[in-house]
Amino acid sequence: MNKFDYLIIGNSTAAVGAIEAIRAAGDNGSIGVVAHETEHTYSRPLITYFMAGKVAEENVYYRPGNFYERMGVECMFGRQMKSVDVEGRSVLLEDGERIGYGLLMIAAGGSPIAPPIPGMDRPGVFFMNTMDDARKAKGWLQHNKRAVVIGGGLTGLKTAEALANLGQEVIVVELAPRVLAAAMDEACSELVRQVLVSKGIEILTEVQVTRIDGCDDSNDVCFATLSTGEVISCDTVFMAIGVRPRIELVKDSGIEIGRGILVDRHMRTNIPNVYASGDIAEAFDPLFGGQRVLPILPNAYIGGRVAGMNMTGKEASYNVGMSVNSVNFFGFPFMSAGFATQEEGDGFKVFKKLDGTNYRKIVTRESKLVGMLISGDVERAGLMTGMMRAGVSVEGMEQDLLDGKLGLICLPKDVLEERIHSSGRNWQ
Amino acid sequence: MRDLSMVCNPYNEDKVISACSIFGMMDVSGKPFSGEPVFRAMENMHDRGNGLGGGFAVYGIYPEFPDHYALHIMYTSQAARHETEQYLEPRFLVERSEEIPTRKTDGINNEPLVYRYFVLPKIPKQSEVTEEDFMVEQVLRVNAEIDGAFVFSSGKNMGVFKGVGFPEQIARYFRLEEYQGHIWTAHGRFPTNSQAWWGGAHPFCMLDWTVVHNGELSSYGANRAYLETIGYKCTMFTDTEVLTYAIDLILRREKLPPEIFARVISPPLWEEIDRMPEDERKLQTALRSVYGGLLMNGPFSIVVANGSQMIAVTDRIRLRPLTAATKDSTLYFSSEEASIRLVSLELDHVWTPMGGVPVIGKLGALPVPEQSTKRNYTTSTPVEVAR
Amino acid sequence: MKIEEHQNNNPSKPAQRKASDFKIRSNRLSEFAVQRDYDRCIKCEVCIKQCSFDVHYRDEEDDLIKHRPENCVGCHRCAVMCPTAAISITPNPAQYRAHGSWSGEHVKDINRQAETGGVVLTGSGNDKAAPVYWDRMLINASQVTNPSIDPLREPMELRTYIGAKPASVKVKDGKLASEMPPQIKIQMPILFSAISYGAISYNVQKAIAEAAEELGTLYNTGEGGLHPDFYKYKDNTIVQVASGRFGVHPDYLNAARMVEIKIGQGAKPGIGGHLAGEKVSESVSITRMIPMGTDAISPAPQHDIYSIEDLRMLIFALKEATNYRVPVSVKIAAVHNAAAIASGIVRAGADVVAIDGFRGGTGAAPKAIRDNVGLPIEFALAAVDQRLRDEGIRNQVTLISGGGIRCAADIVKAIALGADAVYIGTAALIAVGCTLCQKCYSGKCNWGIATQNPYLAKRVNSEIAKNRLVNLVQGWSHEIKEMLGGMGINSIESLKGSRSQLRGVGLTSEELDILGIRPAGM
Amino acid sequence: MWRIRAIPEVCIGCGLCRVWCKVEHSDSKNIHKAFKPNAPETISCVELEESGCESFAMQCRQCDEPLCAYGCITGAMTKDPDTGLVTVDKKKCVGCWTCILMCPNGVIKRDERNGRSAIKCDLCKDRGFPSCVEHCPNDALVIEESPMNPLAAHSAPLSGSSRGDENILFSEEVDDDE
Repeated sequence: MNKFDYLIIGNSTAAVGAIEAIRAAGDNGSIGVVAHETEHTYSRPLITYFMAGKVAEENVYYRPGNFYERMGVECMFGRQMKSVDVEGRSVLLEDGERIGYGLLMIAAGGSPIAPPIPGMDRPGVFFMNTMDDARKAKGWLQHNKRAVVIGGGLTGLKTAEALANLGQEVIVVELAPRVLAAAMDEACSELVRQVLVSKGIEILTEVQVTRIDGCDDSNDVCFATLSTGEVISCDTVFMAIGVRPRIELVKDSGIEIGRGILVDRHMRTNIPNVYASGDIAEAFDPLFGGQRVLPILPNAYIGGRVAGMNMTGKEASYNVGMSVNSVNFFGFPFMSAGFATQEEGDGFKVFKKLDGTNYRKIVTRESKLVGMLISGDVERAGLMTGMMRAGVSVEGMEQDLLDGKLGLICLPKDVLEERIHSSGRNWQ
Repeated sequence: MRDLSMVCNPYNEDKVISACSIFGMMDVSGKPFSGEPVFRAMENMHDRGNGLGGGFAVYGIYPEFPDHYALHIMYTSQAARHETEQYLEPRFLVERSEEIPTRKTDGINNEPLVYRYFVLPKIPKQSEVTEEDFMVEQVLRVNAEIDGAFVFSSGKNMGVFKGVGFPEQIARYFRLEEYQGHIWTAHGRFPTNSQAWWGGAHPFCMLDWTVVHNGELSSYGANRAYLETIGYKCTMFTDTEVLTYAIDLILRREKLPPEIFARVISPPLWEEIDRMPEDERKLQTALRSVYGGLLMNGPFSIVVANGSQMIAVTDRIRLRPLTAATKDSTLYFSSEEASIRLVSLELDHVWTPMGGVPVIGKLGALPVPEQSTKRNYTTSTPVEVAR
Repeated sequence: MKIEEHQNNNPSKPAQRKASDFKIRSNRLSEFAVQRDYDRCIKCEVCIKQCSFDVHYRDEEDDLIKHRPENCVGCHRCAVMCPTAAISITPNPAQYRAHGSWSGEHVKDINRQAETGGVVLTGSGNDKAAPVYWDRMLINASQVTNPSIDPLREPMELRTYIGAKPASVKVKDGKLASEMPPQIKIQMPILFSAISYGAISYNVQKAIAEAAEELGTLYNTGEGGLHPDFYKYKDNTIVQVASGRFGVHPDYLNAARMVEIKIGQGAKPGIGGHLAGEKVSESVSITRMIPMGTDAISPAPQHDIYSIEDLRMLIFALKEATNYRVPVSVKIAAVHNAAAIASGIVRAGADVVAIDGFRGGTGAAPKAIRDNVGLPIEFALAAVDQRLRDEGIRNQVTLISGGGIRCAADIVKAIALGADAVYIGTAALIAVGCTLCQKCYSGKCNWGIATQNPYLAKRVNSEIAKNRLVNLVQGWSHEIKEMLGGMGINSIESLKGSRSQLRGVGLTSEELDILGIRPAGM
Repeated sequence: MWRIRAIPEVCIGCGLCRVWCKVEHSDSKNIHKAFKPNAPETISCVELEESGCESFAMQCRQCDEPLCAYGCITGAMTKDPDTGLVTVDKKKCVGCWTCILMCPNGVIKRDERNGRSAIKCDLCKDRGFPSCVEHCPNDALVIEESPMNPLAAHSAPLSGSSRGDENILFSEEVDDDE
């Protein structure tokens, strides 16, 4: 049986974070990576850019071509994990091979949610989750021009933007009353809508696609029927409803799961030599004050890194995980962090300022900053996430925060000293 | 002395510039000897002088007047002599007065009248002034106040003989072959302008103490300012004059030992002082900070003597030559070793003293070469020699 | 003495309000012209931020940086800081009508006083063209007969001991047998003269203290007390006891290597001092032991010294207070009978006499006094040294001269004239950045030197300032060594009082006599 | 590795750091051309922070644990394992500004001059020595030179690095040695 000191399931951001941490810690132990995709590690958020032709294929890759070689990693790509035997410290692959490990990290990510819509299997229906999806869609789109995007979340809208950039007619279908409902409040979501609409994207809300039909002469996508009964003609459908952690991989293994694999602050599962991170993990969110699945890239890297460090025996804790999103549509930037959608009440105070397309909102709880939402002028937005991590009081500074006038100099003396002097190792 | 000083210093220089040959010879057993080897040694260093000054100090030459001060006085006129003798008469008991025997010598011109007086001071009763201070005051007053008179020797049982000419000519002029002494120091002078006068020749004398000096004190102004503040009057504009007063102040008035004198005029560098043992450092720091005005800066080598000792020292960075040597009970100092070898080919020790470190010969004791070839701040133990 | 406080408010004046009630109506021309090369100006606004006199401003409408030359004091901060050298400050080409008797300065001062009825205040040193005698003395050098000494290859000693000296040293058994009065070793004959915390900023005094420490010399607190932070420099501190007695207490006296009684100051002989309340910050008030924001007024005389015997009592009171551990200095302004006064001071028991010439600096002085009262230090020094020598007491005291020492050659000349050491003040401040704009009294010093405004005071980085001071003094020390070597001497004490090393040029025979030097060529 | 550090006590708020940073990061690197009225916008990687009498200049600290790089969605932002410099690869950057949102010091800027890219202090690596430090008139910016923390390498080489100290990233037990 092949055996690795470190076995990593998954080949995305969290895996890279772990690999780099292990090597940075000076550990030369053997590392094996199992991934069901065959790609070199790539940036998942870039696949819409790739599809739109905005990013060349070589730039989609998250790390240089010689990454695995340089890191001394053995790749087992195109292979799927079937189960894990935590007693025997081994992993069984779909193809029947069993691989032993000293330490295991599961970073298999999530899988796209596929709603039970009739016609889902028609040619022209795509997910937007993998490079493979993007490649296939890219080919398809060369001969087609009218697309429906199911889902008005981040992936859906980035897909819509990419499609618009490719000259497609785009209709976004969102079940909620507004787009990006999970990440933004009404005002901000309205700004996003305006940006998208101004670029010719049609947005339908509080509506679902109930079936997808082909044309008479073809099995390919031709019409989408909406829950309103309206039928829209289209030649492509993108499913972007969301992802869910691939927890089925560890079912019955003894590894504790909630909505994702439950991990402690060291990204360790209930099994001592098994770790998890990335979109599959349900980790502690200090701001939120509980375990959460936060499927965003920065957290995946940081979680992977923390896991990697701990696996080599270096004490490290995952204390900075926090919901952060920075996205732009057609160059118009939006950022959110923490309790971005929170409204006044429940101990939260909310301050908002809308000035044309510049929107700024801050959320405080017990005079500490716990959420923010900005559009347009995003200059120095990190100051605010920094304040959120540092847990400093922003009492009396709310207006300055809204006006974007705040600087590091407003931080309490000790925090400021730390910022000026520290080597940037401890971002609590 | 104003007249003479104007004669000697027509350009009113700050100081008269000169360079020289020096020689000293002492029998530490106290046995008198003829000056003949000294004359030869000086003749050998002829080119270190230019004929504008030469002189000798000889100790032990007036054994018949051991307790009388022998005043050698030069006059530019009989009137000056009369005035001086009138001045001396109430202040001294003059045991004998006579013209110093001389001979007409080639190369010696414009010679003054030279007289000597063996005197005892008449110190007023109830006066608190010491005999020595009284003597110094009288000598300085004659030199400063009587035009055309100059006391150039004032010690006991010793005499200075000097004038304008090469030293060997001066020796012949003063018929020095007729004298015997146990210490001889000699000087040949090289002033840089042709004006020279008899009183400006070396040795300089203050009571028993004499000094011959090769060099030029770059610190003349500072030394003079210091000495004048104490009350010395510098009238002759020569650096040897300030040296003489420094000798008078430190050795005669303060009665400090010659080692200390050397450490005043030629002190160690501060960085050396800083490394000294504490007692030494304290002493030397005090000496430098109190007597900083007596630091003789600039090139010099000097031979200082009184009846019982002969001391040679150079400036602290040794810019002028000095060789010391011993043979049996005789101690030699010279600007050039060759002159010593000329006198005594065989020598027990020959050495070059370090800058600022004195070589001291005393009656009954020869210096040890090692004590002046390295810095040594503990009290020296000389080699005892039978007298 | 501030101009603003002397406005005439006539109570019987009918209740009218005119332009002149709101601002001073001025007939004065701007002293300086500001020229901005708009081709070079990048509108970075550095000039605006750097000027505490509000000369530069941004005109939003025209999107240009503009200026108000009438506010300019000619400190050149903006010109130096401008990254494109776009600014030049020049004397205003618009001048008062030329007049052989009424100079522009007279006209301007008359106008100023006609506006305010006050005393014309100024800072920094006398800027009048009275002859600088240092420039009329030339130094000697060795040639053939005595060798010059190369300071790069041979030791060259500048160490100096400050303090009274006994007439002689007693030695017994090869050991020092006499008690030496307190002596302070300094590594070069240069001390930083009295500049108080209050007159200058914390950072500047800190820099000076640290420079003194690094150089192995002394600095002087002036009449400003000793800030608690500066007690650590006690081995390099001279504390001053002056007429206001600010900050004087036993710890203060004992935190120093020397105590100096300040009788007078060269820039303003005969008058006291005035630190405006706005410069009395919290820190200054603690240091001076006076309430914050109140004017610190030093009386003209010391009210316990009305005679020389009073001075003697104070000298010995201070010696008692310091347990005879430190020398006591008495500082006087160079005035006409300085020689006799100095003699009295020595006889009153001072270990050190400091004489401050009329070109010495000040934080604030009436212009009439600064420019017209006192003596050039060269004459005062020569006269004092000669008098003390004539009286036979020169060797027992240390003589420090200050007030207009600008370069190493001035120091060499001062020592040859008879000083043991010199005080430098203005030169030190110039090293720190001072451009002699003479607005010290305003508290708005753009160079961060003569101010307590924290925004301005930060402009002096005490580390940089210290290094610049150290460099200056070391540079001067090198030059002094070169000149000493040139004279063929390798120790500073061999220069002291050696006036024959100097010759005068362009001086009258009386001036030569007073200086005790010969004319050049003789 | 090098870091630039501000010394607020002596920062005089003149803003010359900003001026010279803009010059260095302009196309011409010439102060007059960079600030010409119609020149392309110049970007300063230095933030001058001011409040009353207090001020200091802040630029990238080249963090040992660079959140900007960790958050970078494209892999454009990396910490060089040899020099410790956190750099952005303009060819890879798509301008999502996640780095701006991540950087707690707010010292990453948007550069939209030639396509969108993040721009940040690069220690003037083309120039040899940081221009802001060199032009600071009061030494209120200094270069700190410290050994690379081996754990700080974003992606360290396979061999050659030894195990570093135990005080590391996000650790609760952090004992910061600063």
